[in-house]
Amino acid sequence: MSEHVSPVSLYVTIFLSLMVLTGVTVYSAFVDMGYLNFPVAMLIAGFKASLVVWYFMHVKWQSHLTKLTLATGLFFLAILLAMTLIDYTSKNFTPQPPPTDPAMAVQPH
Amino acid sequence: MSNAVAHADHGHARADAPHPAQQHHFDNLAQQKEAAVIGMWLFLLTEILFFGGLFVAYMIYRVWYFDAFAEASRRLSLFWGGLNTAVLIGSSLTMALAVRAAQTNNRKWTINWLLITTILGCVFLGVKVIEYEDKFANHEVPGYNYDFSYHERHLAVEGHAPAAGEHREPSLSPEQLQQTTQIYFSLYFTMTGLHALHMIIGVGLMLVITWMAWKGKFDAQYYTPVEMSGLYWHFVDIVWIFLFPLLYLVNRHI
Amino acid sequence: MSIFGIPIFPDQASTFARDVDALYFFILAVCAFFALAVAVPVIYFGIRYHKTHDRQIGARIEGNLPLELLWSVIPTIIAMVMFGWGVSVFYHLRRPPAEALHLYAVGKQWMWKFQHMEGQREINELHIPSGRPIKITVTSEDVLHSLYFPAFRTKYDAIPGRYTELWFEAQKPGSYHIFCTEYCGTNHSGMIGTVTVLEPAAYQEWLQGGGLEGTLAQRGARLFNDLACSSCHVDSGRGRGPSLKDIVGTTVELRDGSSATIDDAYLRESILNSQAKVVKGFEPLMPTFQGLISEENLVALIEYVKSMSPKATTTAPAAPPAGKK
Amino acid sequence: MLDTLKIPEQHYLHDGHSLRSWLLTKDHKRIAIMYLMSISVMFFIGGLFAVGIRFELATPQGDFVTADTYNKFFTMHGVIMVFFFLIPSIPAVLGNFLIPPMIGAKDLAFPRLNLLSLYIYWFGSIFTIAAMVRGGVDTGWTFYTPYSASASNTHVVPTALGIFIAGFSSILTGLNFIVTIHRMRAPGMTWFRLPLFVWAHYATSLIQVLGTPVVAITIVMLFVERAFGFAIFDPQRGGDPVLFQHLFWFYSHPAVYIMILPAMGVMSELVSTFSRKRIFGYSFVAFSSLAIAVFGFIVWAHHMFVSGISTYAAMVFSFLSFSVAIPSAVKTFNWSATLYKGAVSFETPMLYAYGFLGLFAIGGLTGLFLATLGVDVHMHDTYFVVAHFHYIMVGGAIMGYLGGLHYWWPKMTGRMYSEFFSRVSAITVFVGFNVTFFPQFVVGYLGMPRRYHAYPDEMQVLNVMSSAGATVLGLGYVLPVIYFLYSLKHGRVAGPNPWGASGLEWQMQSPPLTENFTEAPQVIHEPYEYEHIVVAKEKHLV
Repeated sequence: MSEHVSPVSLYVTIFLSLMVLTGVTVYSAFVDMGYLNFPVAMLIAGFKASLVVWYFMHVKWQSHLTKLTLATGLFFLAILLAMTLIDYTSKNFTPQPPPTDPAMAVQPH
Repeated sequence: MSNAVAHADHGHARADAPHPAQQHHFDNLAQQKEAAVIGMWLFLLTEILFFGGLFVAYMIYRVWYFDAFAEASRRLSLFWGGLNTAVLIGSSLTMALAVRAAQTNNRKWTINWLLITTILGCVFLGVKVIEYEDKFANHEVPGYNYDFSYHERHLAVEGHAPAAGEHREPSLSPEQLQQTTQIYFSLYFTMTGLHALHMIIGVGLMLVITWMAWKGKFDAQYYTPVEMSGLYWHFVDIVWIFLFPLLYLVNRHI
Repeated sequence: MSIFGIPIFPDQASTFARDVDALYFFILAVCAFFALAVAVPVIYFGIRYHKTHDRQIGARIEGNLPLELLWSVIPTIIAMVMFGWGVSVFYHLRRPPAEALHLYAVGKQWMWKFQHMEGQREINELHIPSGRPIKITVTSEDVLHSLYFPAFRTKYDAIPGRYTELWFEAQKPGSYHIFCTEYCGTNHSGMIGTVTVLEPAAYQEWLQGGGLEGTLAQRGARLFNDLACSSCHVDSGRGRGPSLKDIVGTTVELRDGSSATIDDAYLRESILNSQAKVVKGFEPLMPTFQGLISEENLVALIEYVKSMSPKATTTAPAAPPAGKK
Repeated sequence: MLDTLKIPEQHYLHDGHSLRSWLLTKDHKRIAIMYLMSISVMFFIGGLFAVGIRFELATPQGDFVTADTYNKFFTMHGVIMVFFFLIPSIPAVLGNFLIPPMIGAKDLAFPRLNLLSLYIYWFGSIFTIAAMVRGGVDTGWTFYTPYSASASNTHVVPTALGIFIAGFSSILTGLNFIVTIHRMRAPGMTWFRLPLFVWAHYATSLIQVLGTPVVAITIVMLFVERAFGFAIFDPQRGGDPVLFQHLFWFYSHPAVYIMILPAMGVMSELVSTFSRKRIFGYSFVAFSSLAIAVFGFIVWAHHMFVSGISTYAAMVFSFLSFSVAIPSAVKTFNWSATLYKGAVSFETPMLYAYGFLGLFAIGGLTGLFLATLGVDVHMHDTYFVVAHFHYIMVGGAIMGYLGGLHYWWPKMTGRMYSEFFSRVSAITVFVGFNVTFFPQFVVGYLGMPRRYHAYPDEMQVLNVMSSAGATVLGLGYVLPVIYFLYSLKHGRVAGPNPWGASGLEWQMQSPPLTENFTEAPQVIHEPYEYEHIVVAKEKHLV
């Protein structure tokens, strides 16, 4: 059970680290790292999220089943994203402006 | 008629009278609490996949229309976005402290922290209203009168000289921007709108829990509702932690 | 093939119809075997081990690991055979041969508009020569449709805003069904037609009869002048727009430094929104024709530009995947 | 000794007769009974549309109803049958009633949430029925954009919101089952002493919890696009209709396993009880339920082989689709092997089990055609697909549901139905079903597309056969309503264990007490041990 009561100091440190990380995210958006920008932003956001989950939501001291539930959710989200990307990355297709409305078409005389 | 089941003798005597909040079909309060935690996490699992569907649509269109996304993302004010992130992380802290106060049977501070969390939630919603109002003013809401270039024309008319270095050659022509940035704003409004809706539900939940705390329903043994609404609140905060970089910081460095 | 006059098997009118049917019969045989492998023992056990008196209990059998592995591994192997054969037939279906006769099919709510290179335009009717591979580029103007030739065993969805290609080689002259198999509204079941496969000679004769508007490229040429493209795109290359002579299939340098191969997709994009990929050394002056030109006219213009580079084969090589951002 | 059996005085149906005691009940058994009633209503509404479709297709030209009405018929038939009958049927009725007693618990983990799930189901049904009455929707149950988002002028948004609401009822049921099975098992009830019915529902609940939110967000995106004019899937403004199909089928294929897995759970119980023998390969059958649940999530694009996905993606999904066929095959072989050296008796539930085994085998095998790329290009969206999924859903899920209903009816009501009429109805359903759907395989390979209300003349004979079979099937479904209601008053008293079955739920009296067991049961034996059970039922036919 999560009868575990964590000290206030732990919560405050987690809060401060989250604020610092937000600053880092914003700063890193202004540094041009080419295609690295997106993974870095996601890593920082993921780390912040895991801080909140681990300490604020007490998952650190809860049963394995709770940890398993969270892991399952993330796993199936990863399946949805990865397998949709399988199609979109291998599709040799860049978006085209769609065909026009024939009503406004120029008719050859 | 005995088969797979031999009727159990009364093992442990019922020494402690069951806590008033313990429901009849649970053996003890610990089992009930454990069930509630797993049930809540399963619900959060559905929320992860609920927002996940939107994130997948966002990822696909971001790969397809990266320039349009970068251009449109620059229209969002970084100040309000950053402030909102800070407000929400703060509310997460106060929520955690509220749960801690409930655990240590400190009714006064439970109520105080819960009220502060509610206020921070309302501040967040207020900032969202400000941002939405700005989008509506600039015709950036997708639909019939969506007009991406209205913002520039509007600035030029009022004679605002664009900030030095601010003006640079957008990589797409005005027609193309008009054509493809609607997707960005459709996703922006759907994602932040859904998040705001969850925030409103969260504020409502906070008020109910504060009222229950005020009625003294919680003590060191039974504070499950506070913890469950805490889990929900932290989840809504995590969604914003992902939304902020995805929507506001697409490509700020050019 | 039909029993008592009821057709129970579609006729094989295209070259790969036989391959598809061979695969179909293989899977049918495997399924019949497994259906019997389940049905016969189940019925036999039912009769043989019928309960005789009320207190009778079945034997104490927990399970049998080798048997379980047996009926997990064997179906997996058979499944892989089906998968491999299916993939080979699918690749054959989805890669049109280079020398195919090119057609356009535009799906519009409840009609199929076919567009021949020689200029004929047919609605819900299609005349094609037998014995030659035919490639149809399919697109739609409003909702999803799906061009389906049951006799040729092939089908592809028509998606607005995208080209999909389906091909077949008709063998037996005759007329066969055309269906729309992606639900598209009220008259979805009316969006049907007949494809008539003609002997090559009869097809040529049919062509002569129809072509009053001249070939698609000729119509494109007239459009080229009507829309004043010729004022900028001068063959000498000294006009405000780049020369369009012999450009199909070549790779050109663009203003922003990247390069692009000139193919159907590039031509189409440069017509509809011209500032997208402007060639190096030219100003982005060209007006966009988005909303000003219909699908058929767009296709006619592309054909005309392609006819100006006779060296390039009738179909430009498949465009390489566009550079990822 | 039998005639001394009489209905016990105290049981859950006598625990308060006021409407309030039913509408505000927290007892999982009463909620199950209310689900049974609502589901049967929805089943017959959906069935009416099926009759409309089959009458229309009896003639090549669509002259029974107009094209629009026919489009609304098959859409409402699909929507109501899938979302309001098949998905809730076995979990909400048999699962709700039986999972707590089967694992030795007094009730589900969250009884109030269970009642909320019922109310949400009612609210969603009323929403959809209102939309149907006001004009229905004609987009097909798949709601493909851009037709559903911009071209259809029917009630797309209300029906979509009705499904959105009903999705939450499904999530809550799944959530309740997972927590109950994890945390409320009786002492001694380890995972491998759980009946296979509970394993199947555990796997189903996993899919319900993991899949339903994705269709919920897809409906929200369709809603914002259609109601507010956003541009998420609109090709005119750069959106991609194929993305809608990806997100829709990510849920809708696992939803097919939500429908069939509980029926497989019922099958394991029926085959074991009526051959008086342990299930052959218990752990293989249990783990194949989980395998189906997990593999079900990685195969969805076999619905989209011809809708413009890349050749590479088509190959990957075709390969993975075969991985899902293997666990179903393993289950079918294990059921057949269970009959070996058993003591097989052919009461009505066993007739349904035999029907399930035959029809599900055909349904599963025809799925192999559609997973194979080369053949699917020809068969996609033809009547071959319609026949395939009806063999799985009607031949599998509904036969399983009816088999389960006939098997646990004595436990739910304490009375037996007429054995003769129930066998007649089982055989009528089996025969009617085959005459309806087998010709559709043939007309499907001929190339008759789905959702056509007018078709070429040469396909008429096969369609008339199918329409004829449909009337026989319809009759077969009406019979159970009659003899079930008749049995409530005049049925023979069943006693606690009429079939001599081995589950924990057969230790309770029937109909059971509100708190199921007088004392907490202690489980010390394997799940399907018949060596200890004294058969109290005397064999005679009414």
